[in-house]
Amino acid sequence: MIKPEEIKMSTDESGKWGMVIDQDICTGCQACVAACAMENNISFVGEADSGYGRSMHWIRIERFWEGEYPEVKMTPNQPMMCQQCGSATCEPVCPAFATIHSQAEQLNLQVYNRCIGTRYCANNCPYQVRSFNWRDYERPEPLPNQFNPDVTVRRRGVMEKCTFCIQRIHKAQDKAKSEGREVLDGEFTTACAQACPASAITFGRVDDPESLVSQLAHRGHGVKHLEELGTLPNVTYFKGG
Amino acid sequence: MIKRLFDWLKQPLGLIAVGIAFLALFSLAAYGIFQSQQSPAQPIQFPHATHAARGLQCLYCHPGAARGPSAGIPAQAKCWACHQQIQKTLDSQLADTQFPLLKPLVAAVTSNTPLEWVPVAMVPDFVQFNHRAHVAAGQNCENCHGDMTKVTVAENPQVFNMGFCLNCHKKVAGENHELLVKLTDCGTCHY
Amino acid sequence: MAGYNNNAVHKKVESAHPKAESHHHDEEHFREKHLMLDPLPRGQMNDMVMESMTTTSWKFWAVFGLLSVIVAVCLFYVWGYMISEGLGVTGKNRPSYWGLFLVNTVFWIGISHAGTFISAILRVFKAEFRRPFTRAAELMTTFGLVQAGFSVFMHLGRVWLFYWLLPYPNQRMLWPNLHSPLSWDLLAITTYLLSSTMYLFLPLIPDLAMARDKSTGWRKTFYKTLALGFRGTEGEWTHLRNAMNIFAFAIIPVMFSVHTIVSWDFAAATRPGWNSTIFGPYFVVGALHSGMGAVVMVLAVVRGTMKNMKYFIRPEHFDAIGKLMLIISMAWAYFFFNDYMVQWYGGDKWTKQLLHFHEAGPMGWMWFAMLIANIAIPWAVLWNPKWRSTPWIVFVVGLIINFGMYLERYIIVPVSLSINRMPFTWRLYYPRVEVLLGIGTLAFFIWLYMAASRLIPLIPVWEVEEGQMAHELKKFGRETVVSVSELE
Amino acid sequence: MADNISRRERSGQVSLLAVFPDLEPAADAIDHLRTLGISDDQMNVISGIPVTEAMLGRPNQWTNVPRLAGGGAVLGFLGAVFLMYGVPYLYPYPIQVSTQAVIPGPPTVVVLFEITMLGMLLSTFLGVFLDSYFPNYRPMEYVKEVSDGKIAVFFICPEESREKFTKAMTALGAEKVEVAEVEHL
Amino acid sequence: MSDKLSRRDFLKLAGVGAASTAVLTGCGPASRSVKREPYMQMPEYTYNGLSTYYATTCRECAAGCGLVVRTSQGRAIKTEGNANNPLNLGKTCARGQATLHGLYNPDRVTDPIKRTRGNASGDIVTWENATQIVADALKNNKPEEIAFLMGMAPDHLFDLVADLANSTGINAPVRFGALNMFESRATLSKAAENLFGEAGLPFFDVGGAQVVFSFGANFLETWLSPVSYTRGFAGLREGQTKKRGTFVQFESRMSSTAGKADEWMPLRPGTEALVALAIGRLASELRGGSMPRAFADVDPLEAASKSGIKLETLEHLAEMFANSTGALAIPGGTALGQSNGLAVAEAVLALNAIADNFGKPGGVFFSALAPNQTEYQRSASVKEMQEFVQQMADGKFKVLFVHGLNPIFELPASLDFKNALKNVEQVISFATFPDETALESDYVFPDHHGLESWGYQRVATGSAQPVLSGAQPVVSPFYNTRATADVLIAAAQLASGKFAEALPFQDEVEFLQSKISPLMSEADGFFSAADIDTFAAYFQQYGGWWKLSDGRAVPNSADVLNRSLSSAEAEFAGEGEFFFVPFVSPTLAEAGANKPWLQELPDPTTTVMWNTWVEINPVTAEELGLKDDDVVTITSEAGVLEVPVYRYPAIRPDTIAIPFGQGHTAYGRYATALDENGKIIKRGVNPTDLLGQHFNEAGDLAFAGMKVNIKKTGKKQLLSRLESIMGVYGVGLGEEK
Repeated sequence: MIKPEEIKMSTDESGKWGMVIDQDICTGCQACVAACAMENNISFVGEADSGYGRSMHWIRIERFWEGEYPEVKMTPNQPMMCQQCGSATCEPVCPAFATIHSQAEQLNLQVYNRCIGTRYCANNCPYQVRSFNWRDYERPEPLPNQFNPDVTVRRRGVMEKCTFCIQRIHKAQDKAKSEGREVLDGEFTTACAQACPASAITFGRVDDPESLVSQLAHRGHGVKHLEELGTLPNVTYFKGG
Repeated sequence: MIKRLFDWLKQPLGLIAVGIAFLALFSLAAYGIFQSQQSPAQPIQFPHATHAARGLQCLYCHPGAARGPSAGIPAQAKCWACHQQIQKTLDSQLADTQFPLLKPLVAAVTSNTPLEWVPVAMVPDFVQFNHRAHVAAGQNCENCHGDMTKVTVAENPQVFNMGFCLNCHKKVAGENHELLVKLTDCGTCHY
Repeated sequence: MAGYNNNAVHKKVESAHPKAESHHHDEEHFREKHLMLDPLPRGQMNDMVMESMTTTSWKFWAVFGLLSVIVAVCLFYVWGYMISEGLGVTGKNRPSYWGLFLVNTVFWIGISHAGTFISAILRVFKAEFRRPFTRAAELMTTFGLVQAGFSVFMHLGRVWLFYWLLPYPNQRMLWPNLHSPLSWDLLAITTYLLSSTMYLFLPLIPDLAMARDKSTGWRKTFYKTLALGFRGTEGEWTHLRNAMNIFAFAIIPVMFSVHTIVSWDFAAATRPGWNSTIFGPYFVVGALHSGMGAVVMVLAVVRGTMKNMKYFIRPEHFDAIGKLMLIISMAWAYFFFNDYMVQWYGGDKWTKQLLHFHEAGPMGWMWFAMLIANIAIPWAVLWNPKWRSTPWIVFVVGLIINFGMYLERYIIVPVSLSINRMPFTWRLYYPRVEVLLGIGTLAFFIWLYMAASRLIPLIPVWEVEEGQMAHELKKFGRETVVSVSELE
Repeated sequence: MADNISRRERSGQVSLLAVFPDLEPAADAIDHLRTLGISDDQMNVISGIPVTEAMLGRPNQWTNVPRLAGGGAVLGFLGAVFLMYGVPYLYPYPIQVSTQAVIPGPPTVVVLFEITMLGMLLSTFLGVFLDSYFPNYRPMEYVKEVSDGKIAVFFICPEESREKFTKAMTALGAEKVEVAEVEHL
Repeated sequence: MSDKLSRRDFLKLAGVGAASTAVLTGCGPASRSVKREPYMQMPEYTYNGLSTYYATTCRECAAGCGLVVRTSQGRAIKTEGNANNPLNLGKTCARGQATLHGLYNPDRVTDPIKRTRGNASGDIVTWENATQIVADALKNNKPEEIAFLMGMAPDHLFDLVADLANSTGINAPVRFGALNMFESRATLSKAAENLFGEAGLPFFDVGGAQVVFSFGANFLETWLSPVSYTRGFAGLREGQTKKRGTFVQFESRMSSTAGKADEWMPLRPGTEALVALAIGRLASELRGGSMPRAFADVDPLEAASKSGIKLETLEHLAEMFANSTGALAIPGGTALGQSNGLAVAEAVLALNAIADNFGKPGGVFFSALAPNQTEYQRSASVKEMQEFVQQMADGKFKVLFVHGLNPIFELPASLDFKNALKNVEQVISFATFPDETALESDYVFPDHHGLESWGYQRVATGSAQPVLSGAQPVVSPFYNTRATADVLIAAAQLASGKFAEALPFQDEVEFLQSKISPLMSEADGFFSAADIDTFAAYFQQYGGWWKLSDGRAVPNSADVLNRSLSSAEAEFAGEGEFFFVPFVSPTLAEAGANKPWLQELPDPTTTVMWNTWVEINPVTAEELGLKDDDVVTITSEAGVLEVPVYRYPAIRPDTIAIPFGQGHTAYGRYATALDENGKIIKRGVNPTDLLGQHFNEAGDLAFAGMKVNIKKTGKKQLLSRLESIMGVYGVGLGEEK
């Protein structure tokens, strides 16, 4: 039994899993978006709903414009996904404990089967990276054959978001455990990072100073978005240049 | 009119009538729920006890349990590997009279169509259960699935709900704080 | 004790009679104006109230039938459709995850505040004009809260699992998250709904007993059951009075807490425009603003359509509520400006963007309409005693205030949700089936009220009689003034 | 209490109901009854408005409602304490949201307040029921005129002096004096 | 292999069984409605619930990226890049990820079909009949009356048909692909031939360069080998020398490639050659020495005035180029698809001579030829396709086989392939999906999906090493489809005689082994084996065969600068006011429109999903009175299109652009749309409808050489954007830009 006073707060730690995204080499090619959708059984919503802001992408690539023609510039592509905040604003507001902080993985969990769809978490996410199942989006046979059996298929009325491919984390841990060792850095990675042709996304243990992701993150002038809100995000961005 | 009906209902006879109607409704509902909980018949009333009695290990037919998430149903080829050497399977006369259970197997193998089994032990979609981890942690099959040497068609000895899982996880973790955190984390089973 | 003096009563009864001889001008003036100075025998008042309940025109049934259809279609059918299809049939999107349902929730909770304000706060402060319409207002509280409950359940993506929000031991070993403002909301709304229903019922018991004594047939059974065997013994009255006093005091903080907690749903969030410490009182005052507007509308309708109500509900009451409305409107303006000022001065770029969006964005008309409806029109009309004593004028002002307050909630919820810290996601919200469901809740509210007006004495006769007992005219030199005795 | 006089079924005694049109005669009648030897606990007043004890010169009525309310508040508070301070200890797993303490400060205040108030108001309501024996559909002594503003004084007197009391009451302005009939309420 | 992997539906419902979850989740499993079928025969090394991984080759485009496909219970779950494959090193693009939505597409052709042309439905025929029909078609027609039209992938089938054609005298198979059309491969190889004396596909080592000047080459999107070039781009940015490389893009519309550039040069369309030569001249001046002949005739001032790039800017660019130790210039994309495309290619390639980067890291090479290739083979240019279509129209062909290509959609409408098809007696399509061409065929004998197929693909460019990517079925065929190679082999046997001799194989696998067996004796391979069975097994296991050494050739640069190069501007066809730039949608490309998740991917530049738009500069839009989502009519000499407006801030005001990829009238439910009455209509438009038949000197289509007119229609069509039009453009915030 765990006593409440024994629970470690995530502020005490640096987080566990983290990402570094190099916006300078992100070409905005959407490979990560497609890979994420395929890995995580994300619904496509069709033209009308996607145009109305209901697309279910767990990762989206943002770009803005600076200046006016002919001095116009596209800002560096910015892939936004759940930042797996150490102090997530989405968590305390869920009345059902459907989104909570995982002690074991230091991730921001979304427990689909516990979700009753108040959508408070999504309102309260400063990064706006949560997507809601507004309908039971149709996936006609035989498309469901492609479903990843390791990821729950969500139905209407449930919130979802990037999980840092927690199914891959578990799989790697299970494999490492069956071989009696620790998970190695780079042994597995998230679907987005694996697909990225430019290798702009790096994933790994941020609490391990030897890991690639830690070393990249400490390269300097990296930015954590909206850090000023005290959310302790675990994704570091490099705008480059 | 309504008042008369009401008055009548207040009499003992009326009360009895109300009671009977209520009981009837209740039993109907109970019957409906009961019906919905009955599994449809398996294609073969598979005698687990018979097989176990011959010394077959669980993992012989369900080897997936030791390696991955799913224990699996054995391929028909596996059944046939043994059964094709057993006289009573092949002898249609015997099968007709004494061993009718074997007939569907023979029919399926000869026509090369799969048998459609009805899963007995299942967790919902949103639970990511991994047999391997449980077997590796020293759990025996019967801890969850009951003693197969005593049953023919497999039955669930208990409801696989979250409480069932958690009770065991709590027990296994004991005072090991780190293990308890891992075993009771929502993200361990739900993602 | 002139009020209950045998002769005095008879004298006044005669004077109410057309055959009465000429009387002092002052007195007649006061009598016409003040219900409390115009007593009728208790039996007559009872009969008038019973008659108002039982006299039903075909128009009533036509409206009632129409509302039944609207409730069946707009509320229950559409809701069922929405549950089976998912919330996609609404107009919500990213980032407007919350839409009209929460606007409706806040709106209905706001409406419900007026009842408690009138029956509890005015009771505590012994504002005598409250007497004839405490029940009419208190009914609004209960029925408004019912609609608020409906609205908040509609809002849920998987409403069939709402019971997970209740604290009960279960095999999952999971309890609701009491860190969440939504959990507090559930607690507060439940507390408020239960207590306001009980507070509605307690003063109703003597009137139910009266109705029991005055009716036959199914009504007799109905009132008999509800009156619980009340006779009016000294003990019963004492328990009742004690309980009502406790309620009157205790329900006030509950009422404040409810809307404050509702405001925390917004204020506790990490969003520009929402994260404001003034939201609690601002919401409470806003609730009273719309609530008083709604009370006055209900009273105008009750007075205009129900038999004998012109005796009980008089221009003096509209005048009194009108004054309250004016004060509350000023208070609302104060809080609004306070919130606006601080947000504006704060300098956070997202907040500034949001404020600009409120005023100049595609929904800018709402912002201005809100200010006009909530401040300009009430101030322009209600300062005039003659106007605010005219039921139809106050009705219109009440309607406008409710429109304005609805816009205020609309601006706070979906319009503010359109702007966040991720400009890439900004999007407008266009309600779809929510509109029908909103109409459904409104229809259901009116439906419940109409049904109640046929079943429950809308006027607390014993309270009116008690008030009439306490009032008398007193002469100071040449001037005649109203004087009230403290009976309790 | 006087409410229950009839239930005691005192032999040789009769319960009478005197209906008065107004407060003053009723108060006079109560004073007079006392002089005639009827004690306060053998009397009761039934009225259509809350007539205070002082108005009729009656002793104060005992009520448990405030005490029950207090008890309910305590129960509610304890329930809230359990939810906020007890439940976290029941979890087999560490449920953490954001960096908020498992037993959070300010939210605890909110929950304590709400549930305390709920407990208090519920028990106040129930208190009325308990104290007044609600709901009570058994036959009780009652006259319907009470609803129309009359005040009924109800008392028990010896069978033999019934005449005397009736006269006395009529003299004091009673519109009618009769044996308290048991009515279906 | 494919036959052994039987029961695809071990779980009737998907393992996660979405549909069967009880509504009251939390109430436990709905097991009563689930049935499970075990494998008849469990494949070796397979366990229930454990994934099996197969290496194969992506068939979404012709680049030949290696894939590793995760399968579970006989179903393909996820594609990942094959980390061993030197081309993509474990990476994929979005289309490679979404290939599973092709495999499990609900609109695949499920059975061999005979149909009346144009009729959506058809009669199912047996494969025996189908094979007989193919055999009869081969046998009963004269060799010169038989034509094969093939797509860019797979190469093994092309080789098989080429072998068949070679030894039986039927027409050599013609290969085409819309991507190649937009890449102007013929121009590139012709320019190489002119400059270096050798035809071939140049390879640009972006990753090794310091300064990259790209003239229209959209190499981060679909150009040649996007995954490999994206890796190169990452190398440029991160820099082997730890110095961030600079990238300048010259094109009139900012593509998503140009969006990554440090400087975008919106030059006037048609002046690319002029600008390239001017930069060459200015750079040569900076370098000193004698002025090379190639740049001698160009006047930078004229270049500046004509292109709209300031002279100072040109000087600054020239300085940047001349002073860099690793400068690289790439011609491509729209720059080549103009009437002077060949001149542009030559001028830009010549720039590299200043940097003297030929054959050096960060420079220009000839792409390594694939292991079983002896010379560069390019696909047909549109000019050649025009001739082919003409032959069809003239009735020269009695039978036409189409595989891997949807010419009705991919060829410009002005070529009128659809009408020419009417003069071919018998059209046999091997399409996997019911595309427009399959709809106009007499027979559709569906090939397997790429993931159900055997084969190989030669890597034409993108890898330093010679690579032959191998394909194998990762799942057993889902429908009653058959490998086209098997059909052709069986038909050849049936046709007997020279046909049977030409294809003396049991099946496709035997043919493949015959093709890869020569590699066994090659040195320097990633693996080798003594016998063909082992070699073929490794070939399957690793997903192909590649050499370990650099196979790129060094172009002969001796003569590059000593020739006169044309600086003529391009000529534009049509009377229109605006330059018209069609570009390939980076997410859909030519065949992605039927994959729902590709449709739902936002375009990298506009974030539009599920539709086509026209990009118009906001200033121009204002002049024309156009707002976002206004539908406009765009008219060229060749056709008319109606398309909604996207006010795009990064396009020249005299230029408009439309993406290619949508506008299907068939090709499944996701590629098309439904109107209010439930009738199938086009989803988006196809910009090739506007293209006239104008070519550059190399025979490539001058697709960017049209001028068009725009007219407002008054209609509106809301474009689905991922971006917020308020947040990104400030529209609707109360401060209109």
